[in-house]
Amino acid sequence: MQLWLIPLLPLAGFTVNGLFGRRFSKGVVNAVAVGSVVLSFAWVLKTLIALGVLNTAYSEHYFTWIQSDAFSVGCDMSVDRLTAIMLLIVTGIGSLIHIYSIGYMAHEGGYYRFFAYMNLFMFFMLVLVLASNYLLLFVGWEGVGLCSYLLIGFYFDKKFATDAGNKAFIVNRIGDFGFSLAMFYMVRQFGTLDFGTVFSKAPAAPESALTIIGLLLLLGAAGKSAQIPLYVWLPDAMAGPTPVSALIHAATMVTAGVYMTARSFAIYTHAPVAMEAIAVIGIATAFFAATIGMAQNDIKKVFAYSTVSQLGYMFLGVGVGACSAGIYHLMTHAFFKALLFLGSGSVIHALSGEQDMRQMGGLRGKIPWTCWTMFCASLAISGFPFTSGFLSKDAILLAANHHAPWMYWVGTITAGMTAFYVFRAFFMTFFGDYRGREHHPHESPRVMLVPLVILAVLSLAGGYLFKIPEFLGTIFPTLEMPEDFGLMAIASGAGLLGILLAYVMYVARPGIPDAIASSLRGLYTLVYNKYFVDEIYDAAVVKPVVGGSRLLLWKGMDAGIIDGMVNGVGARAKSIGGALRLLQSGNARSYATWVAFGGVLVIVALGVAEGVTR
Amino acid sequence: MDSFIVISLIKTFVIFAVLMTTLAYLQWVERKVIAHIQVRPGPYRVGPHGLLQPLADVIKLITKEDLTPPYVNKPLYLFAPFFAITMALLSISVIPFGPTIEVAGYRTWMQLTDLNIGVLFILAVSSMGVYGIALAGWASNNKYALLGGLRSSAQMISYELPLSMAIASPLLISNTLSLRRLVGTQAGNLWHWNLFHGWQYVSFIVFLIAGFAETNRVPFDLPEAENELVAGYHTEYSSMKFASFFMAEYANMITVSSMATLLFLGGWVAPWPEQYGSGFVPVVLFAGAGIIALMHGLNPARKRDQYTLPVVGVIFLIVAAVFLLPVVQSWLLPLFWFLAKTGAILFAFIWVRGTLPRFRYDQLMGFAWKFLFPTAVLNLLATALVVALVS
Amino acid sequence: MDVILFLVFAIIAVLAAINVVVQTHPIASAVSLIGVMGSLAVLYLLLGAEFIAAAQVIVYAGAVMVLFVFVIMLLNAGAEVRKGRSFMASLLGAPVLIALLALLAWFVERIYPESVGVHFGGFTGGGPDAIGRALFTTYLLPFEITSILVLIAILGAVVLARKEID
Amino acid sequence: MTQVPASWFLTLSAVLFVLGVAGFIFRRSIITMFMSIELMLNAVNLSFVTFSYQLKQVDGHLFVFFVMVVAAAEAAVGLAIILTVFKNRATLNIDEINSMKN
Repeated sequence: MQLWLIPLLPLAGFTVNGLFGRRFSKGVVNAVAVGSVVLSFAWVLKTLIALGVLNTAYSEHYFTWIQSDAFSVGCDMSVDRLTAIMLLIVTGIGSLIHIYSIGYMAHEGGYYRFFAYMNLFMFFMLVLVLASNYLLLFVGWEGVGLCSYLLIGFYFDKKFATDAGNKAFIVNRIGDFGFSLAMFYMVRQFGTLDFGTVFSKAPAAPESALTIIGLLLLLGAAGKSAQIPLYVWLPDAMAGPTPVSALIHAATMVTAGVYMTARSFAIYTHAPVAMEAIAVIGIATAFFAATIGMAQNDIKKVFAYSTVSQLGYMFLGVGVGACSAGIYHLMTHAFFKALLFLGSGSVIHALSGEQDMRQMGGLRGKIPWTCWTMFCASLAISGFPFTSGFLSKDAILLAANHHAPWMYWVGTITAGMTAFYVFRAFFMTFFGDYRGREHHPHESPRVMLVPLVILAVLSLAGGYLFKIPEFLGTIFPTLEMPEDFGLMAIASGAGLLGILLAYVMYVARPGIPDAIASSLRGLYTLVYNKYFVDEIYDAAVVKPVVGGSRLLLWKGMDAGIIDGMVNGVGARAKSIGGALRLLQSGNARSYATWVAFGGVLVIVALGVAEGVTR
Repeated sequence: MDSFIVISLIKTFVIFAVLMTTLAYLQWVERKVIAHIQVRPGPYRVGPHGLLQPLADVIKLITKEDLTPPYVNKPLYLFAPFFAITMALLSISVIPFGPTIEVAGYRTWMQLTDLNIGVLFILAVSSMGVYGIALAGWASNNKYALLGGLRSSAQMISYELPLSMAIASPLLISNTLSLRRLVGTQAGNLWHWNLFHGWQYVSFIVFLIAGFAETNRVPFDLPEAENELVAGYHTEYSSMKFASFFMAEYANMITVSSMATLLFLGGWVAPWPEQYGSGFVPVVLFAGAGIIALMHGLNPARKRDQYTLPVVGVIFLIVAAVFLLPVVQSWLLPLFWFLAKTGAILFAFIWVRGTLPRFRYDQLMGFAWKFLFPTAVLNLLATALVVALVS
Repeated sequence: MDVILFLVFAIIAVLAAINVVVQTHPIASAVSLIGVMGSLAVLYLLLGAEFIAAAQVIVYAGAVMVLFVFVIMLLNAGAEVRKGRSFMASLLGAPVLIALLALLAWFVERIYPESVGVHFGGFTGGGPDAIGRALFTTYLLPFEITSILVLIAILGAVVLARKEID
Repeated sequence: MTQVPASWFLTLSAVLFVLGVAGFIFRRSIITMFMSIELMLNAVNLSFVTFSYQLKQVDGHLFVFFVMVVAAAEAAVGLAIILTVFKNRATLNIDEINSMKN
């Protein structure tokens, strides 16, 4: 079936563009980069059609990667229904965003570099999704992290961009540390990293081991998917180009944590503590990020916190045992959040780089396509009835209610806040009077609008096209729970209330927000500054680590002991060399004589050895 | 064992004698042909139509003062011409002129010795030939000679590559390095020759061009370009030492021609089988030549021709008659075909000398490296591909 | 017959090799070295190494040594001047050489006391077909690597020997 | 005695090798030193071929072949270096080419 072709096509694109892109025209770079991803998408479609219903996983073995005694890791890839969904999301949305990037990046420098990194990202993401064991998944996991770092720091001449890249990379290290430990523990416990074997052995393993593994995996997932306490990197990651935010930091990479926890479901079902931790972290993140999102003025920051919050929903879904609901939300979120980012990118593009919503307004008439596609996405994310976002969010909330009612209520409040801040952003951008400086906001080119329209359709109707819970019924246990229209009505009512509130505050009575902000100054400052989490982390973690490193590791360990050893060796070598230098007469014939002398010695030694053996 | 040595000695003697005569008369042929190309009679005084001119030349060269100039490096100065002629004659020893013959009950090959690696042997020996020229140029202690020697060594090394590459292609087809078996694989008729059968037109032409350069012949006679270098590497040589270089050049020409015949033109194989009358070709040719000579003798251009032409005509007729004798036909016919083919190529050598100007030195090297060598390599690759696909 | 052949060419080889070392003029050394190589080629034939014998003459005598002669002529290198000295070489040189020769000879005699006899035709596996077969099967990788080495050497020689880069 | 002992070949090889070493140590001209290296290589080749004869295997010939190719490459590069050295220093005496000292 040639599964390897799926990731290798983008890799080929990366290789070609990375090596020769500098000499290519933009058309050729486009053709290579977009073509490779679209071909990959086509190959995914062909493969999935050929594989049919996929009741059982289909896997391919390529070669044994690591072999050590009984432990062996192969380069294996497999496709089951979960993978199939992820493949479609990654390659499908990836293709749309690549097409969009043609228009968005048209006037940027480092054009080929951007597309090369994007293709490399696609490669690693597909490896991550297709991997059939944890180690190969980890390869993709680290690879997407690398690409994320590269693309966040794409404008490497700007300090904040490179800082944001570093932050993302370092925070992710903490999560990856947890992931690595989890893998070590798995090797110790199960003797393998292969999904199938691990999951079949999991029920027999002691619960404590599974809990430890589960919590460590959760740490990894929290890093990659920006959950409390490791979410801080994602808002800063918006320093990258907007298509990157859409592809990596909304639709695909950040959902890798959700995918990984869902994939490890067999472990979590036997580790209820770890599972509860997922749910709690998820709901806490969802609520917490939503509150921050309400007070942000940078359009991309709003959506970044929204992403963190929505990821929290997905974790909540997985944590309460409704994995399929979590994956369902993962997919719909990929549609509407990608659309929101691409739409905001279109706005930014229209305003020549302006990101502050206070400098926008009234753009509805000037960029109508962007406006109305974003409206669709906003409806979807708000859980407006019968949009796809409504379907997936409701599935999660119902499952949460089934698990613990307080989670449902917190989730519902969060849903209301979500609707509020999304529509706040929408109204501030498109309604009211134009407050910006750019005189001629222009609609984006068609190559950017087409992906927007496709995603808008998917945001509204995607939930009906792909009925994920039914589809994943073979993999994850379906939760038996009654359809509760009352709860559904409350949740969507909260959303509608949020929309209404946003309309009143930002369209009907524009004076209200300032009044609220000044009356609740303390709270507003706290939220506006994101609860000072960055500052707290800085004081509590970064400063001590840096200070300790400087004093102990650098001055004491490195300069004192290691350098001392090296310098000492060097000094001894120097003095010995000084003595041996006398042999270096600079006369080649002397050297030749020494070589011949050495040859004689070797022969004598051989003779002695031979005499001994005889 | 003893008979082997005796036969070998006899063969050596015969081949040496014939070869030396041929070398001398090749010079006469060359002068005659060039003269006719330039519309002049050529050697005419010594003997009828200058036929005794080679003899006179030999006497002249032997009796000339053998001068050793001062300040030469004497051992090498003496060694160089000896080495050149030795190497030139050595390569003849493995060239087969015809199939096995039976003389007085002894079966033997018309060849001094056959080597498994005959082709390699000839390449090796011809690659040694460069020393004669290079050392002669150096030992003469003369700047013109030195320049000539330098030029020739560079030229011969350069052209050895396309030569080897061109040789490799027919070897791929014939799948042997023995010259004798090489001919065996081309037996039959015209269409079995490597030239036609293997589509070796390119390598044949490359071989000839590189052969011209290897033998330092026009248009590649830069080492002895007289208007630049006096006489090149043999400026300081006289008498028999000069003659050695001279003979070496002609012997090399014969070697190259024979190699071309063996590699590409099927050696002593007739162009079409004997049952279709190829055996009568020499008879017809010689008889025709004899009749023409007799007819010219009837109304001679000069008075002397009244006697000489009929004599020549009668000799030709006798030769034609000899070709009809069944006893000698078995070995004379292959020999005839071999000599005819070799002679045709030798004629091409002379023809080119009569018509083409000399190259400039940088053109010469550029031609070898930038055109001839890549062409030969491409041809070799194509041949290898075809051979691999067909077999 | 074989013994005579061996002795004749071995003596030629040794004499020529001594001449290589003794002659002060490079070109005399070069010509002597060609002599060594030629006689070694004959000995190779005696040992049944037809292809190697031909390659010895073509590659060594016909190409490598021509290059040497060419360079000597190009530089017009004269007899070497006895200028400068190596203390080490003059002090240790001769004893080391004698020791080396003695040891090597001792080894040969000790390890090959009942040595096999060499006679012409005793080994026939050294033809071009056998070499080619081994070269393109067992030794394919070394062969390809060597070809790359030669390519690098050509480039290196061109870079080193060309005129100043302008 | 119609056969030549193989040890004679090896001894000849040893003698040639030692002569090569002697040339390398005692000669002062770079070119002659270079030729001494070739002499040593030839000596080694002779032992390879002898071993090949003794073991009735063709492998020794292959080694000789590779040695030849390497020697050819070495000669090309080495002579180019000699040319460059001569161009820069106008001498071929190894004892005068010692600027690596100090």
